Amino acid sequence: MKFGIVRFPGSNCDADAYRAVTEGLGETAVYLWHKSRDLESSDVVVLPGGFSYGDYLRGGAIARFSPIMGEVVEFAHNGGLTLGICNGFQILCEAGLLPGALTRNRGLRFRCVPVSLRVERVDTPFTSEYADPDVPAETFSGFHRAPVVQIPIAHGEGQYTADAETLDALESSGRVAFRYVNGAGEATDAANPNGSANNVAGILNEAGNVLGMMPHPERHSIRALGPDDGLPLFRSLVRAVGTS
Amino acid sequence: MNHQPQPRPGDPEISPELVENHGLNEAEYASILAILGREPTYAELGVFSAMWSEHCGYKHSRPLLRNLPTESAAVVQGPGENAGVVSVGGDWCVAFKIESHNHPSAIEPYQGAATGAGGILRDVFTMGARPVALFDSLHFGTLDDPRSRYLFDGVVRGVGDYGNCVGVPTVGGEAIFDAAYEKNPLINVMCVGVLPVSRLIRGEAEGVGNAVMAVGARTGRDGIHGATFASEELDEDATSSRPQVQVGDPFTEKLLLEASLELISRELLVGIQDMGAAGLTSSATEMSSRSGSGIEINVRHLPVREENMTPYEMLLSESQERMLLVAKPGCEEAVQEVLARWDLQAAVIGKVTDDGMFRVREGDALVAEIPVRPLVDECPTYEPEARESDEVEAQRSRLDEIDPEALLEKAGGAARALLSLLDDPTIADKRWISEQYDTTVQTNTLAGPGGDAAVLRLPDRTRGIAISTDGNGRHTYLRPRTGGRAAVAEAARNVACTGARPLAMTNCLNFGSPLRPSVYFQLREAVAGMGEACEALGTPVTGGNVSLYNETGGTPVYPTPVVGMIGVLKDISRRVGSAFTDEGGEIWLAGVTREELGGSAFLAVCTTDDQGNPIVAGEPPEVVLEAAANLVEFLVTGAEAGVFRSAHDCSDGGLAVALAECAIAGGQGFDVFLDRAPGGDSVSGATLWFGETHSRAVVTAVPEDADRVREIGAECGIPIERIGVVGGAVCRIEGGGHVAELDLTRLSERYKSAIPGRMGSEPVGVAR
Amino acid sequence: MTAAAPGVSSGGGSGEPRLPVWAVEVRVTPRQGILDPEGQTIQRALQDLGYAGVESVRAGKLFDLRLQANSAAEAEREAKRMCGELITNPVIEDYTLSVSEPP
Amino acid sequence: MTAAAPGVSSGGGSGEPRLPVWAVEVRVTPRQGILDPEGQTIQRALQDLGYAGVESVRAGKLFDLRLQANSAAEAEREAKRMCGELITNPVIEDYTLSVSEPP
Ligand SMILES: Nc1ncnc2c1ncn2[C@@H]1O[C@H](COP(=O)(O)OP(=O)(O)O)[C@@H](O)[C@H]1O
Ligand SMILES: [Mg+2]
Repeated sequence: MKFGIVRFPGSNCDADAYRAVTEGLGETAVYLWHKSRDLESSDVVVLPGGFSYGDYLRGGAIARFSPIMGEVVEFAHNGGLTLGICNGFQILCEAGLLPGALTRNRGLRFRCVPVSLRVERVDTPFTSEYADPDVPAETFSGFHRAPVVQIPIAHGEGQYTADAETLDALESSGRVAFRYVNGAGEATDAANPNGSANNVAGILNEAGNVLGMMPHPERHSIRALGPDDGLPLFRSLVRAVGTS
Repeated sequence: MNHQPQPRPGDPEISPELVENHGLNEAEYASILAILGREPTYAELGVFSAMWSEHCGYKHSRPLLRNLPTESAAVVQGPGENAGVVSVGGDWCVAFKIESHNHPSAIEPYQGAATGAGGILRDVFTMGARPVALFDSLHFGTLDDPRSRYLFDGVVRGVGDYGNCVGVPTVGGEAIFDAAYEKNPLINVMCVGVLPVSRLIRGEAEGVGNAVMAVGARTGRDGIHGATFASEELDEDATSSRPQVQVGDPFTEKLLLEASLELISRELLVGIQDMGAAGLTSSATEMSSRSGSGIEINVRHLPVREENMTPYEMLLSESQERMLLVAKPGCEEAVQEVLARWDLQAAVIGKVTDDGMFRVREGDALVAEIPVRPLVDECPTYEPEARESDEVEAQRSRLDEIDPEALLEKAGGAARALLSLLDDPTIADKRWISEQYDTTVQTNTLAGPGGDAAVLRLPDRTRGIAISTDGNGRHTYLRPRTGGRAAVAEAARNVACTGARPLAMTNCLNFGSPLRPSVYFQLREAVAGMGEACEALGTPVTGGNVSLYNETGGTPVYPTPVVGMIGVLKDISRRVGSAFTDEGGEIWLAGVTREELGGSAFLAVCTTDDQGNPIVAGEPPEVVLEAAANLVEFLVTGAEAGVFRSAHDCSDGGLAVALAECAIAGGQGFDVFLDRAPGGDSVSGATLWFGETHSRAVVTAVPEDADRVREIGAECGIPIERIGVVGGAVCRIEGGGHVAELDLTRLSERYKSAIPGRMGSEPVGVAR
Repeated sequence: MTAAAPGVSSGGGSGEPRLPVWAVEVRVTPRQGILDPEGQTIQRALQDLGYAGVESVRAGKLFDLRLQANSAAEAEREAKRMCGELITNPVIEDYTLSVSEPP
Repeated sequence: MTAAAPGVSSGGGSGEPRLPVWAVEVRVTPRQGILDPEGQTIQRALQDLGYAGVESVRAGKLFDLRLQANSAAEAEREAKRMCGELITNPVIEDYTLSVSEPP
């Protein structure tokens, strides 16, 4: 099982994703250089956080033109499991693999805080391990969802924005994967750290094989450093690859 | 070809006025004539001016700094390099340094702070270390002042955006708000990096004929004479004479960082240095001075951003994100390849020579030829008159007639005073700042901002380092020697609170004009005090930065030595935090409390004199060096033994504030009785609650460990007493004839809303 | 904030006299000689995308204001004061502005 | 990157024919319906400073390009392609542009 972690010149969570996979999960990871056109037969492709090309214009605006992205787009179109975290989410939107855009945080400030997320779906390749066998899953719009997890955010441009039609489509097809919530699991305005529409923290593409999320599961994937609520996401991917 | 540099067409004539405008006095100019044996060219004058500025030449501080201890078994690289390096065990070393960007930030807070962070990052990665942490020590005017809010807002965004983009977590710092810094804020940034000892590289230019290369951003006209500017006092409205503001480009910095580390690990370089203050001039001459070589460059080969730049401008530009490197013979191409991989360009601009000369050509024309040694190492130094100001002496004795209890009454009683202190932005929660910083990128952060010191995991995954920056301008103002000692002692005990053993330190000396006898006195005394504490605590100084002329309109800032301390944690699983977490845990106070209310936050925040000004008076708490060392030993021993469940030192606001901070951090109330505190029965109530006597800490332990706590105290020579228990939703303090019973939520609310409440919920625009 | 009806202040219900509304466009650019990393990266990216004819890119900011004022001249004066006080940072930025009747 | 002399391509030393250079100003604004927290913040701040007549502020971006092209029309076509491809994100932004001879 091999995770390919794309390195853009300004990626800075690439090493964190690498460690989450190798140290936290005990699986194999390779770095994929942005100028390369080879995914090195990775089972999962991760677009990590950072500032891919400085991102002075817009997060991800330039990254989507890099050579590796051609391969990533094709991989994703062919059903390959693709995870974009933070800047990776921005890139996925810019590249058209996910709908909408990420704009400046409502408060206009960079924010680095742990946030509570509701896992809206536990029947996806990215979230199956969040299903708690002992707790009967609630249902929400017909989809199973899991309780609240703690995962940090660290971004200045994470306000998920899309037109009403797109949002409706995302909601009605259950493609919101994570939502910002308060401790009680409610998606309130106060629990929304950046002003995202519908408290959206992460979304899936139509086929369900591409996930973009602003929070950083890779930062909460190593026991020795504290909470490890991000690890089930990576474990889910291992399971998904193993059973496919 | 000419054998002597000739004036370049268009150069101004060298006149006494021009010399003076370059910040050089007559005697200094005479030395230049003697060194050159002729009149300097305009470019040469610029070079001397920059290298002999206070910032580069340490004119007024070098003689004082000589007395600081700089050696220990752990020190791998002491002062004189881009950054200090210490061994932290195993194969691993830590490179670290602090630097000021005070004047640029006073003009343009966002870019000033951003480029400050950029500069210190380069100092660390040019040692071969990967930067793992930034710290920012900030001093501003009070937040009632709109300009101070604007500066504070801009600086925090600047540090944040830069560090966040480069991917280095900012894990701690300080933020002090005091009218003394209103016109002249202090922005000090510290960077810490980690390297395997085999990667260590220095800023050297060795090997005749080796290529000298300029890498990174192109050179523009920005920051010309920045070093000289940093060595003058801030002029209220001399906008025109200010150097062009430098704009940071963190993306290019990130490329430089990765490329440099790759070049170093592939062993392609002889030496590497940041083009920081005094740009190309200082990097080229310092590198060759360290190696006893010479260096020759041709400015025609320097990549520039603007047209028609003169050699003078190219030599003195402080454009950011540039580095100078010396390649190993035959490695130029490999160097170019690595840089190309990172989309960076490098230009060979010259070569190493062996004649001890800094030689600059523009095409065929020789524009400068200066012997390196005297230029770099023989900057004239001064030890001007030092005399304490009468005003300070008067302030010190002012408290003699005042009864502390009367002051406490005037402050509205103990509970009121405690709430006021928690609401003081200097003491209050700093989350408004630290949440704008990425604190967890690189996944090493075990303890970010909020505790006594930040703790990071080292690559071996068992060891850690703890970092803290500290200083107390108010104490230093009242008694500079004590303030110097205190900065070191406080930083060391903050590090020790986590269980880490303090190892070495860097420092930034932020003072007014040394030409003022009262300021030079402060500088001399503070440095001496720092040195004494370093000796006593076994924490040598591996480098630092001196920022003088921090004054406006003839009023200097408080003398503010800032210490950045590094400690080593043998086993990260034994790390101790400051929060009260265990309900039922017993609270102990370590260290004696003395009647020392002078210079306290209590006086400054809770009391006013007849004119309505905060009282900054009295003798600040003495730093008993033996007690300081013993407390460190106590904290480290208790942590390593796994006995302490929490540890937090007493500093600003004294014991009452320390207790409240532990409670707020842990979400647990407490019940304490202070009269039992060591020395508690012989001090006033006000002092018992709010005095800032050094070498004290609040620790907690489970009741079963009570005997162990006593034993460790006895072993380490630290008087300790059990003063209460953790638990509940109420914070109850009784002692010295006063009682306060406050809801934890109320305390917490005060503490957390102080800064956001003053800053508003939205960014402050560009207001001035 | 809903924009006022073109050319007319939204006023209060209070029957105050309504001032005409002006559209002010403020164009902010980095000062000469000031590094412009955003412009530079865009230029490089455009060249990489094959737009060889791009000689330079400067990145700036744009503000569209709607201002009540008695005259275009007054709107311009006010807007200039706002620029000096808040909207631009004269240490590193230059600006130009133009006043027109709102579309 | 040194800027070309106004109006003339920097060309190569290769004696290629020089194309005229055009100044293109691109004005990018948030699309209707997209939140503009920066504009709102500035508006509130201006009102706090006593500028009561500020009815609305929209914050956008401005890009000044220098483009080599055979004609103004060609420069405009090229610039539009650049905007569509890179400079703007149509999900959240609108733009207008104007071409002129460089000053
Ligand atoms: N400017 C800042 N940036 C980041 N963290 C800060 C800043 N100021 C304070 N902090 C953090 O807040 C906490 C409290 O700071 P301080 O009151 O100076 O602590 P202490 O008195 O123990 O030195 C520390 O963890 C410190 O790192
Ligand atoms: Mg402390």
